[in-house]
Amino acid sequence: MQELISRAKELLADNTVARVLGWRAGDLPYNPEAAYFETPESLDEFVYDGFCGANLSKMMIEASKLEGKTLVCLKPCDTYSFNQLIKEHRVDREKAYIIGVGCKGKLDVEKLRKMGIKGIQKITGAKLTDDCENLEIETIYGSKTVSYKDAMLERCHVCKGKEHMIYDEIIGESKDTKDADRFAEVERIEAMSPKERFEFFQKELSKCIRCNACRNACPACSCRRCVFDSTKFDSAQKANVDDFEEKMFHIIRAFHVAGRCTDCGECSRVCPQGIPLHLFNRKFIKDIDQFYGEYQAGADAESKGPLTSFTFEDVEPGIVAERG
Amino acid sequence: MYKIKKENLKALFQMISEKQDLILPVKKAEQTNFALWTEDADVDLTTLKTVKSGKDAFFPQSETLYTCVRDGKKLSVEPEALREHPFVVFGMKACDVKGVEVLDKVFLSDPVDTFYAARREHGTIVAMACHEPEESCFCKVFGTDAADPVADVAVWMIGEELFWKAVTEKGNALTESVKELLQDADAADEEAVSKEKEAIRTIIEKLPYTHLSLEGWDGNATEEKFNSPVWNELYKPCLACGTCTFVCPTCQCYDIKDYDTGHGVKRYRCWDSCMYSDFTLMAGGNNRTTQLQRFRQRFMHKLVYFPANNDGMYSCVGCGRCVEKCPEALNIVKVIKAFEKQGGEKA
Amino acid sequence: MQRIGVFVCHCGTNIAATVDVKKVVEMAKMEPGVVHAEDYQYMCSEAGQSKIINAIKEKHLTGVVVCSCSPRMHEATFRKAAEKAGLNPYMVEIANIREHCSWIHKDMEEATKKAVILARAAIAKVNLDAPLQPGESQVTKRALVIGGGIAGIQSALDIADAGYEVDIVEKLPSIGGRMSQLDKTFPTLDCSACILTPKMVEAAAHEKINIYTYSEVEKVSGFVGDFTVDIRKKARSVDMSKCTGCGVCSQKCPSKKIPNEFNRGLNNRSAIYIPFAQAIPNVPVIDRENCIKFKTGKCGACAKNCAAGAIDYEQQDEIVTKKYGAIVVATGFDVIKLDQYDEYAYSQSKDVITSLELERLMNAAGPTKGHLERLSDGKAPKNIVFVQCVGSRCSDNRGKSYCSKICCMYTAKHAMLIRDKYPDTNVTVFYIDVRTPGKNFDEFYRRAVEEYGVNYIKGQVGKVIPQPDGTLMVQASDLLDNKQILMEADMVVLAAAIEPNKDVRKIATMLTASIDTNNFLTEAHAKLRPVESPTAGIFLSGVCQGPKDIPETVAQAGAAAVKAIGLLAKDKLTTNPCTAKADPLACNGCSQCMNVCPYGAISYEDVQVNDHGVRETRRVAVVNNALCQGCGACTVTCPSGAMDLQGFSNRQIIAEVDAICR
Amino acid sequence: MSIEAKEEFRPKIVAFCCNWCSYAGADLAGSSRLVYPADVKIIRVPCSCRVNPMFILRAFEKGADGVILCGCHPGDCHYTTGNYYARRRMTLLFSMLDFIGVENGRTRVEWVSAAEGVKFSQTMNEFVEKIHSLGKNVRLEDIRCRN
Repeated sequence: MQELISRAKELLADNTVARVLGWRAGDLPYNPEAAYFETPESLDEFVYDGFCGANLSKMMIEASKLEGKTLVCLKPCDTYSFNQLIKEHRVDREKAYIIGVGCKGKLDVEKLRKMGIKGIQKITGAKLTDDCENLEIETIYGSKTVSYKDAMLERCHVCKGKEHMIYDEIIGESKDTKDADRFAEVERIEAMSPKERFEFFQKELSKCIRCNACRNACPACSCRRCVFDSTKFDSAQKANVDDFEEKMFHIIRAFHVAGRCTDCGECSRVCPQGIPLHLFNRKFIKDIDQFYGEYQAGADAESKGPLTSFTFEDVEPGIVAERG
Repeated sequence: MYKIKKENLKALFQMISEKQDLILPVKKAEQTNFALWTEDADVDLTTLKTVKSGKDAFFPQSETLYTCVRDGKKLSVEPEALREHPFVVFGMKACDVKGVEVLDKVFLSDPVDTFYAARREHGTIVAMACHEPEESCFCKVFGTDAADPVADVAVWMIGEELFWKAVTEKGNALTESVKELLQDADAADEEAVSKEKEAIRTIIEKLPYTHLSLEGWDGNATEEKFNSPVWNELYKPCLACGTCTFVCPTCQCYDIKDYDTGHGVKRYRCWDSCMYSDFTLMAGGNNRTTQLQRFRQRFMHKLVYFPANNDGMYSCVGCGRCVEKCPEALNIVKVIKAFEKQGGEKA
Repeated sequence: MQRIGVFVCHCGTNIAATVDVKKVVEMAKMEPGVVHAEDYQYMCSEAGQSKIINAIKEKHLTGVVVCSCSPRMHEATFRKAAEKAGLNPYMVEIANIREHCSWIHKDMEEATKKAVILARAAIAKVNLDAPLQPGESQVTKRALVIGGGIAGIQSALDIADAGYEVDIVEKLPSIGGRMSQLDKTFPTLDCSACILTPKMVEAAAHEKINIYTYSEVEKVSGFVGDFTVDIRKKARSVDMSKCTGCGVCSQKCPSKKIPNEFNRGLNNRSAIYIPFAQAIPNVPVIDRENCIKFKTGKCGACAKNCAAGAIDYEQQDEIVTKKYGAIVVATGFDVIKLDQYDEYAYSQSKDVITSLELERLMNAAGPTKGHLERLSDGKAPKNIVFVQCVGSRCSDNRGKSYCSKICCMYTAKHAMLIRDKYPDTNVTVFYIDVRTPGKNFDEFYRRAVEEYGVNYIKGQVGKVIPQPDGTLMVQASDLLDNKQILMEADMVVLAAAIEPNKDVRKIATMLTASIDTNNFLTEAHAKLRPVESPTAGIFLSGVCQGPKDIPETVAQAGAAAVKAIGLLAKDKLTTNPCTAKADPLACNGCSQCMNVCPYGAISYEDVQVNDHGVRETRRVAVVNNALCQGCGACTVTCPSGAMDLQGFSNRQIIAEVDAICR
Repeated sequence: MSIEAKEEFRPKIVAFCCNWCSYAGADLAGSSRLVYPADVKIIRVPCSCRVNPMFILRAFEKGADGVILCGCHPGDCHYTTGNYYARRRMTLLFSMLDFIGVENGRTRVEWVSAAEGVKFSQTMNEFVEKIHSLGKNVRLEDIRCRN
């Protein structure tokens, strides 16, 4: 982190960049927030640790409109989103100075809460310079040691790898934290009967409060005006009127990002109701891989997406019924 | 005071729900929210904070106001019936109850919101003391005592028993209706409850936000706070999602919309969020066009405008849900602290 | 709110017999926006149209719904009527209660219910209609004819005679097509070459006609009035401007064992060759696959012997890109492959031949110089059996379901010619039915039976068995006498089914012209627009549209030409106003729509916007209305719904869905 | 409306037909008097690629029991490539609907040319039969006042 701060100060000082987009230390051990730093002094509040899960690429849409370059800290998986945004002309590569920051997996405080940990006062072991094997947590109700892995966000268990897809320089070490099959959960659901699947999603989606956090956090959902906020499709934004409508919102959202979603996992991370929204995106990704060949959105900034291209021999929609 | 063994709670819930609807924290797909009790509901009284507060019981996320039915070229209007069936909300915390007090200020003052008033009239609140308060809690800042909730009935969950104290007339009536399941509490029980209260208060003193200062936040601070440059940076990570407003026990803004049923229209209202770009959008445009303005609106409303109109009452109760749920780790505490810090720097 | 008039057509009894039109009127009156509804016997009639016109004027209608036949039939009619009354023609919607309702449902109550719903959907759509203004596009005054057979030649000549430039693209080295392979033509027995050659010469000599032989259409873009076509001129390896057509090269060519396609492979040709004597252009082509020079680098005999120095081994394929206003497809036909019909021993015996091969055997310029002889031993056949409907009118999937139409007549011709020239030859024809509709056709067939003694047997041939002595044993059934026949023959002639040229699918795809399951091009209307493709600016000439004989082909070629001329005569076309349109305030500038646009109609511009007080420069999509054809691919690709299709807007389609589902 | 005999299930079926092939195919089915159930209601769209997944979901939301999309055969699209995009979109959408437990028989894509009146009618007969076998689509619950 210190290296990152010093480098940022240098770049600010020599006017290479006009501002730094990173994280500011929070007032609890686990709640840093995304922030801009415009002076070297302000960087004293800069923090980068296991709780800096937010994907900052989407903020570069606004930052691209500002005067001068913005130094942005992107984790390996964030760089996929950035590439995809370049492809869609939503960010300006020339306005970004990308520091690829190291990542050893990002943490989910909800996971700690699920373990019954509450009254958190201090957490050690979450710095990038730590070995990130265990977390020591002090709480009002006593101390606990938790395996780092057990507190990781879902997305880190299916890590896309420690390589940055786009960057100007890299600071800090990364670790491939993958220890699960990306499609295992999708496959588990596919194996259920239609009735079980319906019930599973009904149960999950009935929790949805239409806060739109999933959409607003999603780097692929970069629409200036979402269809669900406009009258273009006569679609509701603020409340679901019937249970199909709440499904419709999530299906359409996943459909609109199909072939563009990099599987960054922000949707599931931000959902206040813990709905595994990434399952929708993964399902599309799995189908795309299977039907049209493996495709990773954001691996580059040029290729045509799977839904804006085709081959003469594509499978017919009937495959869905045939597959059973 | 009465008591009941934890193992008999199911029988208690059963008995309540025979005559009334019973709404209480139920775990579904790993999340706990207030929901209607059913035989097979996974009741969860240990999770301190339900994701959404219990305000839905009185002010649902969406509700029909009236229905227009079209028959040929004739239209008829059928107003939605007001709540008449009694119900019990079980397991609200002191802060949530305080939240209802805030809502009362809005919906029960003139002009009275009849839908809300009917629910308030027919609803009985059983509030539960907070056994183990958490780091995001700051109810004490707003004068709430989490150890001794003020509602129709107050309950404490200690060990294998639940202690029950009726506070109001409604509370007495409810107590009467389930009395056969309740045992009288003795002096030792009273002692246990006092100890529990003490323990809760001790923990609360240790919580990081308990001593948050609200100095400078009152109904007279409009100009100073509104024009502060602090907002310029503060709002930036805000996603403009509605999480904070939808989990908040006091947010009361709603939108009114029409749903085309194919044979007419249902006019319904649903929660709105001041974080949304079309909040208060009118035919002539929007008076808040930037996220900065919308973000500022939320906190100014909670800490300045509301107290200005309601004898100094804040419309934040310190439940800490926004602290836990904001996807970008922004919240009202950070706002208050940012102003405090800026003030300190100035001085 | 619109003021909508609903007009329900009885279509005589076509609709009114199954749909209670009064009820539809009554129900329509209940719908929002409807201020007028009435029914009439024939809405498309003059009187019906004036009802619409009067109602628009009197009731100040802003939208019209006509419940009638398919919009493909009368949408244009009713739009014109609306226009006459001063209403924007795009404020008219059709509820198809005939093809999609009264004609397919029997129960009156059910059909009426459905008609009401269809009307309701159309009313819902009109409620959201907006007036549209068509634009204009230029017409390139030149036609392209694909295929240089009699159909293509005739179309080209007719268009050229009207004063427009025409290009013919023929993939073979010479124009002439199937007709040039025929010997005589029914029912007049004219010599095919004698009547075709003058046409070929006329086409070649016509100052308005430009012929690209040994060339293929490679790419087509654009739309009616303004097609851009890439034509691949395959390397002929002979300089057309130098060649005198003397033919010495072919004589000197050492590679002479190549099956002669023109003679259906019944004899051989050299690697450098002119396909037939009357070929146009009379210039040889080197078949590079079989040329020793191209295969080994050695030889060069043709170049050495060419006095004109016309041989050019270095010649390359050339792509010519030209613009056309209209395209006539005249790709013709071939006979089917017979590998599915092994029972006729076609692959086992040289003496089992197809009728087209017989044409070549009987032609004086053919492999036997016109002597009818067995290909196995050169002897004159004494007993010839004709088998009809080989692969035609098939109910299984071995052959074609349709009647090839020409076989009955050419078989009668063949039988007659053989009996005429070789009276001691016995000719037997096995048929399922003899179909002879056409001027002088039945008379012709009867002459074959009555005057020439051709033995017609109604029945099917089950099997042809080659015998050790070289003869053929024919097993057949006689359906009229109800008996099995075993018959000795020394030649069997199969009337193989005809099918569209195998390249037509590729061409249809390039033209976006629709095609049926048999690969025949689809006409815009089976009866009323038989020579037009549903794709504007594409016209159909000859067998590519369906089986037909020479006079029919020539007639259709002329008709296609007239349609093309009608198009070329216009200076400008009005364009379809149902084009895509981007809302600059909702557009993300993400380029996804551009990626799926088949016409390159979408580009991006940086524009200044005022988005509810936020002023900024944004990259937004802009649609070129002249290029956009209104498919709507972009509208679905656009996640924000910024891109919408005028006339078929998102909200309109949703309104229709709602109206149907409610 | 009280003591009526239990009504026979009449499914609501929306058929999106492209203007150039399938709508014409449906016209041909009509002019050839090829009967199919009146439950099918056709919406004309310029091309199968005009059909937004939202239209299909909307139909289900409003109570449709089945939705079928008909377009030109691949390779025959009037606009060259529209049905190829539609094919990918619908494959993914149908797969997703199946994933969330909507029976996969309720959605279908069929390529019907202008000459295939018989196929159009057959397809509609088959589809209606299929929907009959699946029964009524899950009635959508009004969740506005769920709590």
